[in-house]
Amino acid sequence: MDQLLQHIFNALVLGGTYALLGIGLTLIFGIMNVVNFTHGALYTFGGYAMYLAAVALGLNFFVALPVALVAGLLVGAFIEFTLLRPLRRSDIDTTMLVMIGAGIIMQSGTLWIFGGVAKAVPTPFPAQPLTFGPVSLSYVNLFVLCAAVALIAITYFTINGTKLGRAMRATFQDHDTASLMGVNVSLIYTATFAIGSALASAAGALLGPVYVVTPQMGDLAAVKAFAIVILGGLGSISGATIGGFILAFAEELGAGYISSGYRDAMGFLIIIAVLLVKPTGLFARAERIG
Amino acid sequence: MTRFIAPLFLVVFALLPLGLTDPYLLNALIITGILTICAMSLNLLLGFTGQLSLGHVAFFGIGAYVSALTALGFDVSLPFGLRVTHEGGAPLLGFLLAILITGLAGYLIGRLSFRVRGAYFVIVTISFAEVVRLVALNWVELTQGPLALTAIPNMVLPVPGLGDMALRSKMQNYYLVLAVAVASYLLIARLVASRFGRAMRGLKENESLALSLGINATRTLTVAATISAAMAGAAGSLYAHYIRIIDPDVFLFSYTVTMVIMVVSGGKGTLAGPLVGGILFGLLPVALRPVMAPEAQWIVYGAILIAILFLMPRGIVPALEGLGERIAARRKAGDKPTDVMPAKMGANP
Amino acid sequence: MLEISDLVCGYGQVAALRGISLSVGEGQLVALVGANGAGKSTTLRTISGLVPARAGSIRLQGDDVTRAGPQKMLKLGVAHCPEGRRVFPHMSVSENLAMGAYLRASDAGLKADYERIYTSFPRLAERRHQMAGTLSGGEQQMLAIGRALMSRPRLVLFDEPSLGLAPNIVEQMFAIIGSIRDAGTTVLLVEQNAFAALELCDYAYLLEAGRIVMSGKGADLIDDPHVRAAYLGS
Amino acid sequence: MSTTSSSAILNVEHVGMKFGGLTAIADLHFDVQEGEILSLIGPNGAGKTTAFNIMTGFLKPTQGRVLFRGRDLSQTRPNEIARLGLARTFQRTSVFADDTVRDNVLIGLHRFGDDTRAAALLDRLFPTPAARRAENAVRERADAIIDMVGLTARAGDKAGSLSYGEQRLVGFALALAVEPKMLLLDEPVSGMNASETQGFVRLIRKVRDEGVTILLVEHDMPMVMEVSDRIVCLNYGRLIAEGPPEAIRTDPKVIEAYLGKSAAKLEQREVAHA
Amino acid sequence: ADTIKIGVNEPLTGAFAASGTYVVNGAKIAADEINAKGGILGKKVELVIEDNKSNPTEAASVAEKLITSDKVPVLMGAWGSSLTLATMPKLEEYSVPMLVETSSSGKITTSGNPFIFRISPPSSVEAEAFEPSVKKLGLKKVDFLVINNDWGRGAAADFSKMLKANGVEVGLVETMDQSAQDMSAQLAKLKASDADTIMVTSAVDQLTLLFKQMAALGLKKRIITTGGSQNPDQIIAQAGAAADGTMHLTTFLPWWPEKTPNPEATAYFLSEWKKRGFDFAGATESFRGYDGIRTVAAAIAAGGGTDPASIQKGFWKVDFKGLNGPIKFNKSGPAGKESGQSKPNVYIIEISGGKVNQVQLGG
Ligand SMILES: Nc1ncnc2c1ncn2[C@@H]1O[C@H](COP(=O)(O)OP(=O)(O)OP(=O)(O)O)[C@@H](O)[C@H]1O
Ligand SMILES: Nc1ncnc2c1ncn2[C@@H]1O[C@H](COP(=O)(O)OP(=O)(O)OP(=O)(O)O)[C@@H](O)[C@H]1O
Ligand SMILES: [Mg+2]
Ligand SMILES: [Mg+2]
Repeated sequence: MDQLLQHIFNALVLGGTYALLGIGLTLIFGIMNVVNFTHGALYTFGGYAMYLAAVALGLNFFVALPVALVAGLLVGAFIEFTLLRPLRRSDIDTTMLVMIGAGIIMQSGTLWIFGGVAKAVPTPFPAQPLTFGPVSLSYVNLFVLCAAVALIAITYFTINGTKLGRAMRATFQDHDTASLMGVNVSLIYTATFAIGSALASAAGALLGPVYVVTPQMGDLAAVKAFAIVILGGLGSISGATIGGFILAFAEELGAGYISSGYRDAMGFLIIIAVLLVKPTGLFARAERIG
Repeated sequence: MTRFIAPLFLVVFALLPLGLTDPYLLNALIITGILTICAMSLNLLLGFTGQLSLGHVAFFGIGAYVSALTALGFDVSLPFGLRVTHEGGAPLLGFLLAILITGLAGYLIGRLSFRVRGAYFVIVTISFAEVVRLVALNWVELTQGPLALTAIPNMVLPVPGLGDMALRSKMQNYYLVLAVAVASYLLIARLVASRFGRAMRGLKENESLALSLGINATRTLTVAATISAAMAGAAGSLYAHYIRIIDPDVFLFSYTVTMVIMVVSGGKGTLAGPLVGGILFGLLPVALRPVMAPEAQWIVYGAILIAILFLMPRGIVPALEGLGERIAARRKAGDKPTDVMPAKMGANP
Repeated sequence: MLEISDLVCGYGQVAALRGISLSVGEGQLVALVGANGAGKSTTLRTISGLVPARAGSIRLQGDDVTRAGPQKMLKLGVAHCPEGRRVFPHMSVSENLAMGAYLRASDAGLKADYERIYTSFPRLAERRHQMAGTLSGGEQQMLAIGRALMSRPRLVLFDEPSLGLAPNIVEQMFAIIGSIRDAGTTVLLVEQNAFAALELCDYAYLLEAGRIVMSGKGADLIDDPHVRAAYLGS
Repeated sequence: MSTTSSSAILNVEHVGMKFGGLTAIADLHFDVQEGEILSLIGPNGAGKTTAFNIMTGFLKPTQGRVLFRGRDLSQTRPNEIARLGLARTFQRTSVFADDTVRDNVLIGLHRFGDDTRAAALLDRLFPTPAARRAENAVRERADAIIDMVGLTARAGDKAGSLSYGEQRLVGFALALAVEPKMLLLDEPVSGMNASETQGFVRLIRKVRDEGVTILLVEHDMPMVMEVSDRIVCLNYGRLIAEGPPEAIRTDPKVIEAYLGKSAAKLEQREVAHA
Repeated sequence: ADTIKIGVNEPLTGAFAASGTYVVNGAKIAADEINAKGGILGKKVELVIEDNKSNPTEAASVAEKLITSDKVPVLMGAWGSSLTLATMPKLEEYSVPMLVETSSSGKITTSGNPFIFRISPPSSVEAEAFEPSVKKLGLKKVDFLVINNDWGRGAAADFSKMLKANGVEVGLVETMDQSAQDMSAQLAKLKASDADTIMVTSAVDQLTLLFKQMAALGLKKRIITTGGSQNPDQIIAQAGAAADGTMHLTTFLPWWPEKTPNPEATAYFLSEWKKRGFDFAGATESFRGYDGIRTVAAAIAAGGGTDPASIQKGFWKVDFKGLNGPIKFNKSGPAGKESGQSKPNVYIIEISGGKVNQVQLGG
């Protein structure tokens, strides 16, 4: 019982971080339709940005976080501007491959600059965990969960409740028609990719201090982000959020009660199971034929 | 113009080892050839049916394990007190079994995942590959898990009149890989040219329209997935008997990425594309190795990839085709000037 | 209001317009008719900036807008209701209408405009929250028309607005076009329903294979034997 | 309303379709007789396209069933229905945009000369003379169909680059390639002008004369009135009238729900024609 | 040739880049030291360093390249066990010996490859060395948390066997993926278990994460890490107080050069390491590269020739003091095709108060 409670708490914290990873990607992959192989690299970038800001520049932790976020925003805008814009009319596999190339460059660049040794980012939170009876929860994790929830809420509101969000959705459904509505389509492309990148970077900046920062930290994160996005339904912020929590619970309980060797398989098994039962994903969009 | 790429490759690569003495290069060519077979098989799915499999390495890995285990033998206990023992057999049997079993796996995955399309198919394939990798890692009794399967014998081929011949030398393995590659190429070429190929094209471009024309989506896609998987399985078997040791790292995601790079950069949906992309990106790391630092090699690799796509967004082979067409059109225009030029695809608004 | 001279454009190596000139006066309703593939849609796309002009010029109230681009044109008051509906499939009916009002600086009168469209097309009011992609063909067409009007344009380009509409709705649609013209909005109308369009318009152009081959008052074109044979089916 | 009769090729039996809370079709019931041209009309959103989607297996009705030549289609998938000889066109233009017009039709002809001999598999895998002959036959057939719809001049162009009206013709050619016994046409002449429409009417008649039954959905009333043997009218997913064109044109329910003032014009035209 | 080439096959990019780079840096120190002293057999040594990209196929290709293109008569590599295993068929094919500096899989020395000479301890050697401490520490029941590869699984198997033989109960065996960052599920399970000690096998980055996450979960049990890839200083720097009280089995004591078996060599190595501006924390990994090259050099000298066969023979005659004890190869594996295995010293250290202390329990 105690163990179960602890698992549930762990899964909540983990789910928050997964959801944060997922929503950044759902913007780029789900809405923009770019198979973003730089997502993991941008997550890593966020971790190193945090490291540079907090350790090398010695900024306050809470100042360093937004710095990392803005850095991610700028890098995202840069990638869109230089790599995606010239290929806007190319098909999805071509842009995917360019993103693979960019991802390889970013990861090797990170390795070259920082070396392979993990970096730690200190946090201002007490090391002693909060304990509720048999359950422990560290302050950093709690903070990460809150920050993730806040970022998710802001993104959700931006996409679903603002003119900008509406223009984003419209642009990627039919960009010629969106331009006829007066939308500055180029700006929307850049903005969407930049925001998605900023979220990936924020996830890295938040989790870097919890874990350690390494050039490979993004690899697994990226694969999981894809799984989350698809589990939740493409382009849906709430879907990605729920998908993140489902994945976290599956992994946590699977590792706790079935086998830790198959921990990472749990999420994937859930996906296969879900698609068996509901072939269109958990939150399918209505489509019609004819 | 691009019609001649494949025969040209065949001639060049059939003769190449005669003038090539460096075993390292031969080794690189063998590995490249094996990956190129995988790329061709991936192209059958990605290029001709439009379904991206990001778990293709699963079939490669399964093929390698099936073949290795057939040759080495195993002894596993299953639930309910069952016990399966196998003594170890001929590598050729392993090769055939690898094709059979990966084909079956491809069929099952196809049945399961072609209920969904596009992005969902992508994630089902990634998931499948990850689950298979973890099984290979954790089912130690069968696969030895991370301890690896070692001492896998070389491929043995029965030669009429001579008895069995073990392919120990690189040269022998090279020609074996070349033969399998040629067979795969011809199979794909015929498939694509047949009405089955038309069905695949229809499905790729407009599925509901294709359905309304009587094209059986599930069957067409499943057949494509089965053949594609079996081909990757064959490549896996070749790999196992050549490298002679395998562990769960044969399921590394980076192999899938390499296959995708080969297919798309060469030109997906063209027969010669994976060959060109395969040779280029198979040998590029070999070429970069001596000239720069390891991290820089990767950066240059990525940059070359991006540069190719910027110059030729649809891949190298389609770009060559386009060039050929334009030259032909100009020549024709020179003969008799016409007002309207032949239609070229523009962006469809 | 709109002055086009010697406009040439095309797609890739295909020449779609081979030098057309036409003009639309302030407050006029001008019809553009022609066979399949004549270049009608291309003309509208070029005006709104979706397709770049290769030669020639487009002037709006005297200013050169040949290379203005869609956003600028909309800012100048030119709305384009495109061929083939082109609604945003994964957005609701009301969100689609909101996209039509994207560039409007103020929300003043926005509500009234929504209501006006909902009363013109009661079916849309019923389906306010339905995803536009699941609407029937005709419902989508109504939405596309309504959306184009949401920007309160001074010049509207309609590309086959009657496409897929039921006969009673077609009538209503022509009535709406007539009434916005009467309210002072300029209209350039492409229609396959040539008879209705020619009846309603102030002036008409006939486009064939990327060239203007005839122009005149609607009634004159209706009476022309070539037009009758080629476009009116009698 | 008619019950299942021996000469009916298609029976729609009490079909209903709900999307969530929305009833798109409610208890639809009618037959199509072999060899006739039947039109299905009704206001926008009445459920005509939905009915087509049900008949061709793209949607499973929430109630009722459809019989094609006596066979229940409820468990049949779209591609199987096409193979049974029931083909359709789509309301939205639907072509294989990246292929040439000829390749489009070749894809449509993917089953042309289908034969189940074991040798057919061999023909697929090896370039046997039989395979070459079959290939030539299929190409000839494609060119014949393209010629029939009048797109010969554009046979080598990418379908996606054709104008809207031309793409609709490609869609029609694709449906013909299936060699159907019955054709469902969803607004085939939308985007065509009156003269082009008349050409199309001639085409439909020709196809019908070759023995193909036609069920037509169209809002172009002059065309519908001219070409139909019989008309069925829907409103809000219900059948409100059924009969020959003259009866439908003057049916007050149809005028009220659908025709509006155009009914009067139709009458004039009729008079003018006479 | 006027130089003797030594092929170095290490992961310089990919998942193990950090470790591979440390080893290579250690190797360079050794090579420079040897050359400064005039080389071996009158010739300078030259390292031919290649990146195996942390990928077994590449490791095999690299071996092929080093042997056939660069014509090296001897190799060192390839860090990870699967990397090393992948190169082994090549060694047989070309009859070239290789010194294994890091890999721990038992299979490497037991599969009958006579070209393999290993200085790193397989986990059975570690377990054997740890045996005397079991009683003194008072272990009753032990759980395992190991990285899910041959290294971790091998450690769990060998230590379990040894512990059971000493009457200690073995509880859970949990695994973690080598790239996993979140181990909270496994830790929650271990927290709920009644074992008094957790034995952990993984690389330093994951250990750091584990200690932090253990602290966050309030998990307080005796922790003993095995595998010799801990870099205690990195752990102290990155995990801080969370690492307090943890014990580690290591094969090198850079903190007290004077206590090592070969104090001068250790001091020299550490000063060189510092002089070159490397992180002190890397010393526990890089010393294997240093010792590895020195062992190869000793084999060349002992064999008296620069061809693979003489060097292979030379390896059997090697007997010198490495940084962690005598290096001398014992036969291991099937008769007639034995590989060489040297048996290094194993020490226990404890982190307390942010410092490394040696635990003197015997052994
Ligand atoms: N995206 C495109 N790419 C290439 N060619 C195109 C494209 N769009 C249109 N065309 C060509 O331009 C010409 C004019 O097309 P346009 O769509 O303007 O005709 P239209 O008069 O609107 O015809 P319709 O009445 O059928 O809509 C046609 O020959 C058409 O094939
Ligand atoms: N997938 C769906 N989800 C929700 N509603 C749908 C869906 N498909 C159709 N509808 C609704 O069902 C009704 C019937 O649609 P249908 O497309 O059959 O109309 P139609 O008679 O073909 O109209 P039109 O003449 O405009 O083409 C419409 O109101 C439409 O909005
Ligand atoms: Mg048009
Ligand atoms: Mg319809």
